[in-house]
Amino acid sequence: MDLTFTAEEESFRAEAREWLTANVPIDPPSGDTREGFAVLREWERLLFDNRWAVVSWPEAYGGREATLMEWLIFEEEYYRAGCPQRITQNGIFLLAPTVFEFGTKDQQDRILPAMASATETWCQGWSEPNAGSDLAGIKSVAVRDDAAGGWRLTGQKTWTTRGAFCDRMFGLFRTDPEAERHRGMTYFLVDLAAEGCTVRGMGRLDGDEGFAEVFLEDVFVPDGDVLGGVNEGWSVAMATTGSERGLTLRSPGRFMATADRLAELYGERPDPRLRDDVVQGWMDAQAYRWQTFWTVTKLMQGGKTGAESSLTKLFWSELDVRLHQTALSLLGPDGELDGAWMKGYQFALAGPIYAGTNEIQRNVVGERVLGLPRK
Amino acid sequence: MDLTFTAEEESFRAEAREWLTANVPIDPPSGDTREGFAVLREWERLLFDNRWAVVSWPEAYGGREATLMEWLIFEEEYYRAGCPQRITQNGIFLLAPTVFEFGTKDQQDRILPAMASATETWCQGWSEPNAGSDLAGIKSVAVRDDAAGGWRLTGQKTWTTRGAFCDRMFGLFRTDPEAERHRGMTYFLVDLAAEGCTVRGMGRLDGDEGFAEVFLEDVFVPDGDVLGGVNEGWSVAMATTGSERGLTLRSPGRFMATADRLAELYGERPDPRLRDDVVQGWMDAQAYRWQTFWTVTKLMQGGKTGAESSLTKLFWSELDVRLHQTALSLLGPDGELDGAWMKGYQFALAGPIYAGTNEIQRNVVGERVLGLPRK
Amino acid sequence: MRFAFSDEQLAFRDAARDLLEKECPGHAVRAAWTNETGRAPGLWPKLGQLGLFDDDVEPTDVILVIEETGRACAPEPVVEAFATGRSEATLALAHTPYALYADQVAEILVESDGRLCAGTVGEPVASVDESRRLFSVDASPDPSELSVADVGDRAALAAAAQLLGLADAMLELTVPYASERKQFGAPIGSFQAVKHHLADAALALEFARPLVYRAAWELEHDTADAPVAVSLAKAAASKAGVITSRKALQVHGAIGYAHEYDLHLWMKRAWALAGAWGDPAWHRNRIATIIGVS
Amino acid sequence: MRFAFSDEQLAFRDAARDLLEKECPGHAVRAAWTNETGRAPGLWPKLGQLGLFDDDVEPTDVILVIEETGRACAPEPVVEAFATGRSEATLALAHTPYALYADQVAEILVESDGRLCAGTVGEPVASVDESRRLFSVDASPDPSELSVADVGDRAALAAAAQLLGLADAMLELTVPYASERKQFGAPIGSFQAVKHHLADAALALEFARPLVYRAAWELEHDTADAPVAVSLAKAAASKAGVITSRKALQVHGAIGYAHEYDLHLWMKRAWALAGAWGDPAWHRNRIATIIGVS
Repeated sequence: MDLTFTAEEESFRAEAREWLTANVPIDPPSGDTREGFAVLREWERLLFDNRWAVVSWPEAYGGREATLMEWLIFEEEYYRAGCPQRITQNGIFLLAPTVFEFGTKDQQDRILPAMASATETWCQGWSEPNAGSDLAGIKSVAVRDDAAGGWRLTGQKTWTTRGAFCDRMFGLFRTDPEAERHRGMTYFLVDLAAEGCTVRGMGRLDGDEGFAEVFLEDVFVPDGDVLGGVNEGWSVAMATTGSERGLTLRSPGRFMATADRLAELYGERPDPRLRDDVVQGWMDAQAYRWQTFWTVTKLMQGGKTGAESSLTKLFWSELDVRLHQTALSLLGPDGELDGAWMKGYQFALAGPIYAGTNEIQRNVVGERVLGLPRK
Repeated sequence: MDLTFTAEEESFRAEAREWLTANVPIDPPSGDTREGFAVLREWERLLFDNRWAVVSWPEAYGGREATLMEWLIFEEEYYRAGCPQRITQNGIFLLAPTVFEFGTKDQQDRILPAMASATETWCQGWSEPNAGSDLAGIKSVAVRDDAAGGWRLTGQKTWTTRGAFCDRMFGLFRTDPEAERHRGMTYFLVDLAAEGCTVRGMGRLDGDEGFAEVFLEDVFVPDGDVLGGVNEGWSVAMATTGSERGLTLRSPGRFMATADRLAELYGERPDPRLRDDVVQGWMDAQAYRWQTFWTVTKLMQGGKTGAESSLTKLFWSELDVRLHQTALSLLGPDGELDGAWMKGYQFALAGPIYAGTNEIQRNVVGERVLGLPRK
Repeated sequence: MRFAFSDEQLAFRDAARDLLEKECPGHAVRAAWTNETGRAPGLWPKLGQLGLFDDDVEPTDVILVIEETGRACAPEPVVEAFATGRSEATLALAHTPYALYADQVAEILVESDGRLCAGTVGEPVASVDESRRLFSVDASPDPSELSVADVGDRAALAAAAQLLGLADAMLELTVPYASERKQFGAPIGSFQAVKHHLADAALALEFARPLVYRAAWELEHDTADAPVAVSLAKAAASKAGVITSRKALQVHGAIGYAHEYDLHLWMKRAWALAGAWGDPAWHRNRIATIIGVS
Repeated sequence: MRFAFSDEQLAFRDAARDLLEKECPGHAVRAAWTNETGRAPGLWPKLGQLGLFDDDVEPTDVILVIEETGRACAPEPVVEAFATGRSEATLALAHTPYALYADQVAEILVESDGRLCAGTVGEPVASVDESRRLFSVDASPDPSELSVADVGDRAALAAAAQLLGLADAMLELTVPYASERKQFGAPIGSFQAVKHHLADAALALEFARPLVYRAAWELEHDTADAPVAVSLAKAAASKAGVITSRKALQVHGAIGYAHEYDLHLWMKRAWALAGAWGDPAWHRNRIATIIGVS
């Protein structure tokens, strides 16, 4: 056990801190509006040009081949500097791990650099009107078009975050009409500008147009944009949910920064009745940090993380709600004002819902971590 | 709406307060030990002799024909004065309502005065090794003995509170071997001294011998000790669970007294970090008080309470745990000592388990108060 | 002790519910988010005709009607009118410093140095509930005959009643949704975790409701218990409103997040009212002081 | 940053677990409730032979072994020995004023005016955990060379490690019970509410564990972060112990209440250790002071 950072890690942190502090955008907009998205696309481009967009990726695709530990350090510095949300998030954290694992060399070359530089932005097309928590309820279909060398996609995707601004969508479609539930689906990469594809932006409760419905009618997708094997979409996609629930989507740095801002707020508006909550928030962010270092060491030593990622998702999503609730309590009558903490609270409340509801996550912990009977 | 107490109610309260304050036992023992039980039997006798044992019962059976509101007032005064637990509780609160509703005149005359005066003490024989939350899993049987004019009971009851000290037990036994689940059971009144009946006392985690297992082998019960119709035991018993969950088992007075003692403890060992919890406990006890007045007014006006009683049980059982947890936190390093608050905490922790676990109660609220689908 | 409403009081509530269902449906609340006034045009005089502001109505007469305005999420200055006894006034207190609809009313009352004074409208401030048009206000030296303590208690009581209605409405929106929405081949409301979420909301509401009605009676009779009763009511109703918001949103999942779905209108009103007129910490603190836990 | 134990450290833990399974089964813990000493006869020297008190063992070497003594609910002065570095000593501090087994040990160390002094045994006091034979103690004027801060942090760390083991053992008792016990025709562990109860316990434990191991390392290297690290560890482990006790008891139902069933032995030890050596409020307060939230 050695809990000091290595010289490489320290110098990586110093370099990241210096660059991020010098370049952090002042008052960045929300990326969940059309205008904000465009501004943040520029920011992503700047990150990419300086090889900070995807630090853990191969150099060939714009990364620095950083270790997982260095990636965590980058995340700490990113949020510590007050940098904005990553509009490339669903690409680089959800799709990219699947492309690295299942993509052909040609797909990797086409997709990854364009994704990292935000030249092509990606949204996730999984949920459908009748398939939310239960993704096996997906009904959208893809029909073989041998003549054209590809597939014709028809159906509807919904709750597609930033779908109205993104260029492409990854999603699951049924390719075997006989198969049921988790079988017979294929993982497709769809051009949202393709003929037959209609995207309708939808307002979210925080006022941003952050959702979209995507209607597909006979949308052609060439064979080269099938990821992994035909009818193997479910197992291909599961690699991505692992990442989503695990440490890539929401690393500790984000919550450490929120906890620090909460402590600052307490300094400005102290209320002894809320001190315990403020301190407990800071303590929980630390707990998440050290649990992550513990997990990442295991991964770097060749171990695996499986259902334990459900514990991580439960922890950060519920911590985020508590941190924001405490801030709003500190704000008292100013809590209802449409400020940063209220915006953050509304976003935090989505945490226990997206990426697998916390009810499902607790089932997973009960069944797959503890071994309780399914039925 | 008139939230003042009537002159009758006020004078009832004054009389109760005067008598209870003058007669409250000093340092009463736990009734869940053999010696303590004997002492508290004397206390019950004293209550009965002064017509305070069962204030809401008819005068003929030792009561005062008090209204429900007066009964609540009595309970407030009883716990305010610091009077001990009622060892007659399972009789007067759980069995008696069933006897009033389903018993013959002869049964009422035989059972009720002896119960009220603690001449005959009653325990509840429902749970079995495989029937806890799921009472329909009861396996103990009663076989017809026409010649003797009664039934022969065989089986095992368990977790029988104070069973080792009580004289009699009420419980459900299967009388129709063909019927399943809730059908074919009959409500019996069993003499624990009868031949074939063996009672084994068991220690509880709080150190008292408060549990018993009751083994029955061919125990004869005459027809006169069948309560309600043969094979109708389930619906007869459900009247009792209604009472148990509802306001009779744990009225607000008990928790108001605990909240007051907690506030006193705070005065002795103040800790500003725990002030909110202390005050919230007092507030919740008040909430229970007023919710009870609200419900009781409805009942006195001829209304009914049904599944709402599950809300009541959830509220008081979880309030009791919080009150004791707060006290133990205030006590700090003295919390682990074997004192009154620690004893009370251990008892409070049973609240969410007995009389229908709180998981079952939340199901009932979801399904029968809110109307959510069962399956 | 007879803790129940009279038939007349219940009939008054029913009339208000009928009126509000007709005059203040969900789309009227939604329209108030973007229209000029933040209000439901025509509704305020109709509530007046119903008798909401009559001189002789007592708190126990109108408390259920105020609850109905919460159930309907009515975008109107109900709390302020009940607090001041004036249908064309708004109010700002130390713990609630922004005045609702201060750009539209005849009279602004502002707490200043512990006294209630006339005030003038300042700058708009944006609430998360966009129908709540709030303004900073400046106090003049002209004192009002109303006392801060009285209007504060009346405002807290009215907000508590609205919170009951808001919470009830959110439950009534969520239960049918959970009963119809299917996942994994079953209505999500049949899953135990969903049942327990909504049971927790029902629990908070069940034990807040009598406290609010009791506080109305205590205020009406100006009893010594009135301040504690109001604080019990507002703290419990605020908690019920916030818990129900949280559970309703969680059970709805993504659709609860859609701007075009009504839940968030109710939820944001509940958040706002839970914090205004003394949040739970404020009222808990007042109770602590009165009962002597300190 | 390499946050993992060495193979030697894991082997030391395995050896301790084997020893404790043999020498300290449930009935030995139960026997300690009623025997003369409150301890498991013969166990203490065997833990010594294992190397638990060797001069050259560092916190990260023994932290897993201490966790195992918690898992076994070993009725021995492990916390006191680790805190003082002396296998025949006991300890009382301002926040933990009663000394365990003070009737039996060679040396009693007592905090007095912020300094650690020799002490003498006073009256017995009864713990809810009847194997914990506690005594009031009186301080003499003889100062010890040990510092209150050092032994306090070491005691808190050891208690935290034991709490992890206790919580884990309670989960390991509860999961099989919930998987086998049937009600309503299904194992109770298949009901979502039961799964979620135990998931909450697992969650608390998962996030407490790394904090305890990290605190061992920080203490070992005497870093500036050590006090915060210890307080994070003790607060989180105390919470995990208490939550797991509560969930385990609730899932067991009545049988968890039976004195002859082992759960309560573990539960009461967890309650005691959660409150001793600084309860969560004490450690939260220390962190607040150090990080400057005040």
